[in-house]
Amino acid sequence: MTTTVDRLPDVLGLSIPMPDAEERVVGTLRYTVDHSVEGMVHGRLVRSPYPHARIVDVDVSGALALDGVVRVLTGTDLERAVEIPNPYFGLTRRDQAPLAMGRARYVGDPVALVIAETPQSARDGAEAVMVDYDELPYVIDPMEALAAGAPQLHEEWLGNECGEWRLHRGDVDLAMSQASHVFEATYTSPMANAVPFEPHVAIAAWEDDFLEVWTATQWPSAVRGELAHMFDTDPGNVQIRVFPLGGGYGAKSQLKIEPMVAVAAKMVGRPVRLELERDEVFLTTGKHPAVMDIRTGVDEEGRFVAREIDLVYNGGAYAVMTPKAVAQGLLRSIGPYRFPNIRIRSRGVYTNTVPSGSFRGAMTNQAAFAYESHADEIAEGLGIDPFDLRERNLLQEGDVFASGQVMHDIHFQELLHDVAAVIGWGDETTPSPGKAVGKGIAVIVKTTPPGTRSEVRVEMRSDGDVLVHTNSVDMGQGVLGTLAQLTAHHLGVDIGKVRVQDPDSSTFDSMTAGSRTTFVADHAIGEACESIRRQMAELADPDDHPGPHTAVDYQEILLGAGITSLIGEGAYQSTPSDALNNPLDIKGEVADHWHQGAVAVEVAVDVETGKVEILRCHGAAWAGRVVNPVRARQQSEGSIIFGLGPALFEEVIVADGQVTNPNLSDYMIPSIVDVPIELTSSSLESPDRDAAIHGVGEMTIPAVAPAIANAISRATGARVRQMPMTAERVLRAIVGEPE
Amino acid sequence: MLVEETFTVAAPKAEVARFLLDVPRMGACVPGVEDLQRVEEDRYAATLLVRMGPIQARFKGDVTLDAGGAPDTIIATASGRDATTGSVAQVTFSADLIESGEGATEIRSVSDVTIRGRLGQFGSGVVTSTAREIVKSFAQCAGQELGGVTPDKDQPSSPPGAASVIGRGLLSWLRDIWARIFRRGRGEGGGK
Amino acid sequence: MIRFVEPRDLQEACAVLADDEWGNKVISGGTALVLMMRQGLIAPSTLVNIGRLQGMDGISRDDARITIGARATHRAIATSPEVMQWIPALADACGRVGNVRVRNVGTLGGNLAEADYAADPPTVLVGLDAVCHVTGPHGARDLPVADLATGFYSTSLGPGEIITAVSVPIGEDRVSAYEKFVSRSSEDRPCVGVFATARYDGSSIEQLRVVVGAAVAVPRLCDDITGSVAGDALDDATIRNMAAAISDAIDPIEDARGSAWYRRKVTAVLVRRAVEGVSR
Amino acid sequence: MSESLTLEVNGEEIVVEVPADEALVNTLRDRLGLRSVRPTCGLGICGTCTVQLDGAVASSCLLLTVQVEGRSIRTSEGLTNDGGLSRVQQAFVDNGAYQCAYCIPGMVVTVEACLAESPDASMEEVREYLAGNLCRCGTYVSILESVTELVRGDR
Repeated sequence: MTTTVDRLPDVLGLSIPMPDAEERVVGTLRYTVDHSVEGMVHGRLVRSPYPHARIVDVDVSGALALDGVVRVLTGTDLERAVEIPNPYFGLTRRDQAPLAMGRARYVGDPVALVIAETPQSARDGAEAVMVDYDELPYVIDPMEALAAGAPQLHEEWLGNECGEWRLHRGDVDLAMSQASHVFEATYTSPMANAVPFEPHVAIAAWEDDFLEVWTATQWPSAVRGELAHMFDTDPGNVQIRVFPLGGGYGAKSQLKIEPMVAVAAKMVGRPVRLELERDEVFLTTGKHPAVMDIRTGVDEEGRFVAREIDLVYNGGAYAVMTPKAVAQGLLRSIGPYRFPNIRIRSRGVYTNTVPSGSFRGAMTNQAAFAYESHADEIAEGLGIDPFDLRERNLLQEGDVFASGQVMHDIHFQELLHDVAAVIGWGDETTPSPGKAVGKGIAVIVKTTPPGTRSEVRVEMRSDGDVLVHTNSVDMGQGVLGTLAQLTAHHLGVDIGKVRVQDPDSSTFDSMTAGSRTTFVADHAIGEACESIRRQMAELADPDDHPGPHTAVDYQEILLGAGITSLIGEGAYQSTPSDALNNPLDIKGEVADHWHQGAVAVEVAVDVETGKVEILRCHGAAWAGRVVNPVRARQQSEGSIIFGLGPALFEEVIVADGQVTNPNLSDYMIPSIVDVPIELTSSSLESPDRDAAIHGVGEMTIPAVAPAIANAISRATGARVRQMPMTAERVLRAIVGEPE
Repeated sequence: MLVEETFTVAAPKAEVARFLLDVPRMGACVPGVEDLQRVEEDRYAATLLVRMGPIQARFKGDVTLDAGGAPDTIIATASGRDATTGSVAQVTFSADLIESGEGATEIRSVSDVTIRGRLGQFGSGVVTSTAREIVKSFAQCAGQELGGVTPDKDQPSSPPGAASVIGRGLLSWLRDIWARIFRRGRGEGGGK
Repeated sequence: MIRFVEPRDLQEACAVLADDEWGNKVISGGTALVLMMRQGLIAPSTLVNIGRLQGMDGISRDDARITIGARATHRAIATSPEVMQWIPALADACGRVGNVRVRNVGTLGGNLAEADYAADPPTVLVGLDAVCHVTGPHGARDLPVADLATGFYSTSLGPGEIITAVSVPIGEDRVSAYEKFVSRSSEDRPCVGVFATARYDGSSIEQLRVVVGAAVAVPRLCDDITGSVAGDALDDATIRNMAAAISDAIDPIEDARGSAWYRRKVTAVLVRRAVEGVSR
Repeated sequence: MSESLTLEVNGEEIVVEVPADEALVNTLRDRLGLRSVRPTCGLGICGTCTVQLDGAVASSCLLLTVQVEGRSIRTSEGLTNDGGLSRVQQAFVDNGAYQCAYCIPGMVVTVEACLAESPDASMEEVREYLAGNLCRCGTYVSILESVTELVRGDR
C-alpha cells in the first residue's frame, strides 16, 4: 500500500530530475546503439563516389566469396523483389529507394548493402563490391540547378523543382515606390550537420508478416506508416521501438536507414542491424543551405512599409521534407514584424548533394539570420538605434500576421526588453584591450504548423500506479519526465507513481520535433486525465467520494468497483487550416501557436585576425508556464550553445561534388571553452495559471547568429552576410576583401 | 583541383605530339605507373601507385586518349580506384603544344584532378601537393626524353588553390572537353 | 591479419621496421597511427611497439642542452620543471597540443615523425636548433629538426630509422614566444603558429629568429628575413616590415582552417605579436 | 591472429583475447559490456570514449588493446562506490548535468581525473581540462556548476 497525502503540492514548476538520471550519468542507460537481437546479421553500405552516375553493373561476386558475407543487395534486387511492392519511400514525395535504383544522385548515395555475420565481414565485403558507373553531369549550386539545361535529378520533377510557395499581401510595388528608403541585401547559410553523438542505428526483424524495428528515430509514427506502405501491409503489422536517443536535433527525423534494414531483413530472413559511421551521418542529412534576398521599404520613422523576399533552399538529392519545409521556410522568413505589404517566394531545389532535412531551429535559423541582420542594416542606414527600430515594428497582441492571421499570445516586446536589459543595451561595453567590442540583439518568431496530431493514453491502476503511453521520444530534453510531471499535475497524484513508457508507435504522434511536444502533450494529457476523472466520477459513490477526487480516492474507487485499471485517452489535434491549400497564394491561419525568442550578445573582435569572442550572451524564450526550470534552462542555453557552431564555424564543405569535411576534426562543434563565461537565459512566464505551455528547445537558436552578426557590425563596422561568420570572413569584411 | 605546368622542350611539335600520344612511353614518365596495358584503340588499363606520407594508394583503372586535336592539343583522361582507402581518382590531362622558336615546343599542361572518397577527405593540401609533384616530375622526365627541358620562368607551377586564380574561363573550357569525351568510371563507394 | 611485435630492444625494432618500409610501422603512444588505421588510410601489416622499451621517455639536462626522450608525452614535457624553466615556449606549445587526452598519450617523437603540418612543437623546435637523435639499422645519427620534415606527413627518416630523443640547446640568454592561432573552435588545430626567439647580449639583440608553422607544409625558418635584424633595435616599423616580408615569403596552404590569403594575413599579425613578445 | 592479454579493468584483472588491431573502445564495449565508453568521432576529439589509463585520461578509440596490456583502466561504471554514485556522479545528478547524456560518462571520468590532479582547480583550469569533452546538447553550464560545487567543497 502506498501512503498518499490528501492534497499533493503541484509538481508543475519543480526541477524534478529525470527518472533515469543515475543511469544517464553513470552510463548504464541503454540507447538503440546498445541493443542487439538474437541471430542478427550486420549491414554495411556501399556508397556512390560520384555525384551523379548511372549504375551500369554491380559485381558482388568478390564480396560473396568472403567469409561471413551472407548477401549483397543492390537496387536491381529491389526492383525485382516481389516482397517489396513499393520500394520508394518519402514523406512528401516517394522519390527515394533504400538503395539507388539505376542512378546514384550524390556522393554517398547508397548503391549496395552488404549483409554479413559480423560488422567487420560486412566492411570487408563492402570494399570488395565493384560498381561500374557511367558518370553523368551533376549540379551542386541550386541557382544553377534551376537554370535551363541543368542536369535533372528526377524525371518526375522537371526543372529540379522541389517545392515552390508564395505569399502576397497588399501592393508591394506601390509601397516600395512610395517608401522613403529601400534597403536590399542577400544572406546565405550553408549546410550544417546536427552531429547527434549516437549515430543513426536500426535493427529490423520479421516474424511472418509482422515487422519489428528498433531505431533511433524522432518520428516513430512516420517510420511505421512509411514502412507499412513499402510492404503494402497494415500499420498494425509494424512495430517501432525507440530507446532514448543519444541526440537527435532533427537529424533523426523522417526516415533514414529504417527502410534499408527492413528490406534487408525481409530478403535475408534474419534480423539485420545497421549502424552508420560518423562520416556516413554527414552523408545522410543536414540543414538546408539557403540563399535569401530581402528588399525592404521603410518610411521616415523607420516603419516597415513593404518587404519582398526571395528564398532558395537547397534540398539535395531527395525531397525528404523539402517541398513542405520550404512553405515553413516562407512563413518563418517574415519575422516578428508588421508588414502591410509583403511578397515572398520560397523555393526548394533538387541538387546532387546530401539530402537536406530537419535541424534544430530548421528553416528559422537561415531566415532569422537574414531578417535580423537586415533589421540592423536598416537601423544603421537610417541612423536609428536597432532596439528602437525593433520596438517600432514588432508585432503585438491582436496584430495581423503577413498571412492575414490574427495573432494571440504575443510577447515580442517583453522578450526584446528582457534581453536588452540583461546585456545592458545602451550601457558601456566591456573593456577588452586590443579588441573591438560591440553588442547585438535579435528577436525571432517560429510558426508551428497547424493540423498535427498527438495521442496519449493514461492508465490508472488500482495499485496506484499510473502508466502513460505516448510516442514522444526522449532525446535528452527529458520529455518522459516532463510528461510525468504534466500527468501528476493534471491527475493530482504523486509523481513517483507515474511511469511514462518508451515509445512503441502504439499511439500516434506526428513527431518529436520543432519543440512542439510540451505544448501538445499538455493538451493531450489534460484531456486523457479529464477522461479518467469523468470515469471515476461515474464509478464513485457520491457519498463516499464527493469529489474532486484525490489519489487516495482513485484507488478506493477502483478497488470498490473491482476494476484493476482505467484508461483515459487524449489527443491534441491542432486545428487544420486551408492556408496552405494553394501553394502560390498562402493565406490565413498558418500557425497553431507562435514560438518567440530573443538573444543578445556582447562580442570582442580581434580586428587583425577577425576572430570573434563571445563575451556575454543572454537568451529569452516565451514559455507561458515552465514545467521544469532546470530542463527549460538547459534547453534554452543548450540551444544557444548549439547555435554558436553554425554561427561561427560549422559548415559542411562540398568540393568536386563531395563533402570534404565529414568528421569532427574538419567539422568542429563548440567546446566548453567556446561557451561564453557569462551565459544566461530567461524563460518568460505568464501570470495566468492556465496559459499555454510552450516548448523552449528552439526559441533561442535562430537568434544567435544574427545577434552575433549585429554585434560584430557594431564593434567593427563590418557586416558579414554569410554563415558561418568565420574569422576569415569577418576579416575579409573588415578589410573589404571579398572571397 | 587544377594543376598547371608549362615547360619548353627542345624538340619539334610533331615529335612532342608523337611522344604524348604514345601512352606507354608517356606513361613511363609518370611516377608510380605500373602495369600499363593497351585494352583497345586509345584505351589502356593502368595502375598508379601514389604515396602521401605514410599513406599508399594504388589506383587501378584506365586511361583514354583523345588525339582529335593533335598535334595542337592532346587530352588524356584517367580514372581509377584504390581499394585500401576506398577512393576514386579522376584526372583530365590536357596539353597545348606551341611552337617556340628553333625546334623547341612549349607544353602548356593543365591537369584537372578529382579525388573522392577517404583520400579526398584527408586534406586538399596534401592531395594538391602530391598532384603537383607528379606533374612536375612528369615534365622533368618528358623534357629529358625529348632532349632537354626549360621550365617556363613566367609561369611557375600553380600554387595550391590554383583553381580559384586560374579563372572561370579555363574551368568551363575544361568542362566542355570533359563532356565531349565518353567517360566511364569504374569505382566503388564503400564508405570505409 | 596485422602483427603486433614487442621488440626486445631498439636494434630489433629497427630491424623489423626495415624489413618492409611501407607495411611495418612503429607504434608508441599510437595517437596518430591508430587514427590513420581506423580511418582506413593505412593498413600496416606489422606494428612494432616501442612503448615498452626501457628509457626513451626521460627528460634530462646538462649545461648545454635539455634532452627529451622521444617517448616523453606532451603532458610530461609541458609539466616538466626543467622544460618550464629552460624552454618555456616548448612547455607552452606542448601544453596546447590537442586536448588533455592527446597530451597524456601522444609523444614528442610521434609528433615529429608524423610530420603533420598542423602541429605546434616542431615550429618551436626548429627555431631552437633542436636535434633529433635517430637510430637505424645502420647505426645512430643526429638529424636537425629543421631537416626532418620534407613535406606533408613526410620525413627524411630512412627505412628502419626511429627517433630516440630530441636535444634542445639551452644556456644562452634568450627570450622566446610561441603564438598559436586557431580559426574555428577552441579545440581546432592551429591555423597558424609562429615562434619567435631572440638571443640577447645585455639589452641588445644578437640574433632574432622566426619560424612559421601550421600555415605551411613544413615549418618555415625565416633567417633569410630576420638575419639582418640582429643588433638593430626592434622598433615598430622594423617589426611590421619584417612581418610583412615573412608573410610574403611563405607558401601558405589552404584548408578548412583558412585560405592562403587568410594565412598570410594572420602570419603577419602573429609574427608581429611574437616578436613583440620577445622584445625586452 | 588474436592475442591473449591481461588488463586491469575497474579494479579487476581480466584476460581478453583480441586481434592486434582492435581498439580499446571496442574491447571495453563489445567484449566487456562497458557501454558507458562510446565511440563518436573516432579521432580522439569528442571525449565520449574517455577512460582513465593508470589514472590519466585517454581516448580509448586511439589506443589498441594490445598496447595497454597489464595497465589499469577505469571507466565511469568503475567509479561507483559499492554500487553507490561517486561524488562527481552525484554532483552531476543533483545539478541535472545531463541531457541526452551520451557524453556524460566521459565527462565524469575526466572531471574525476581533473580533481584528483588538482582538487582546487580554478574554473579556468577546469574549462581547459574539459575542452576536449564535447557535448552537443550544450550541457556545459550545468557541468561547470557541478564541478564548482565539488571544488568549493559544498559536498
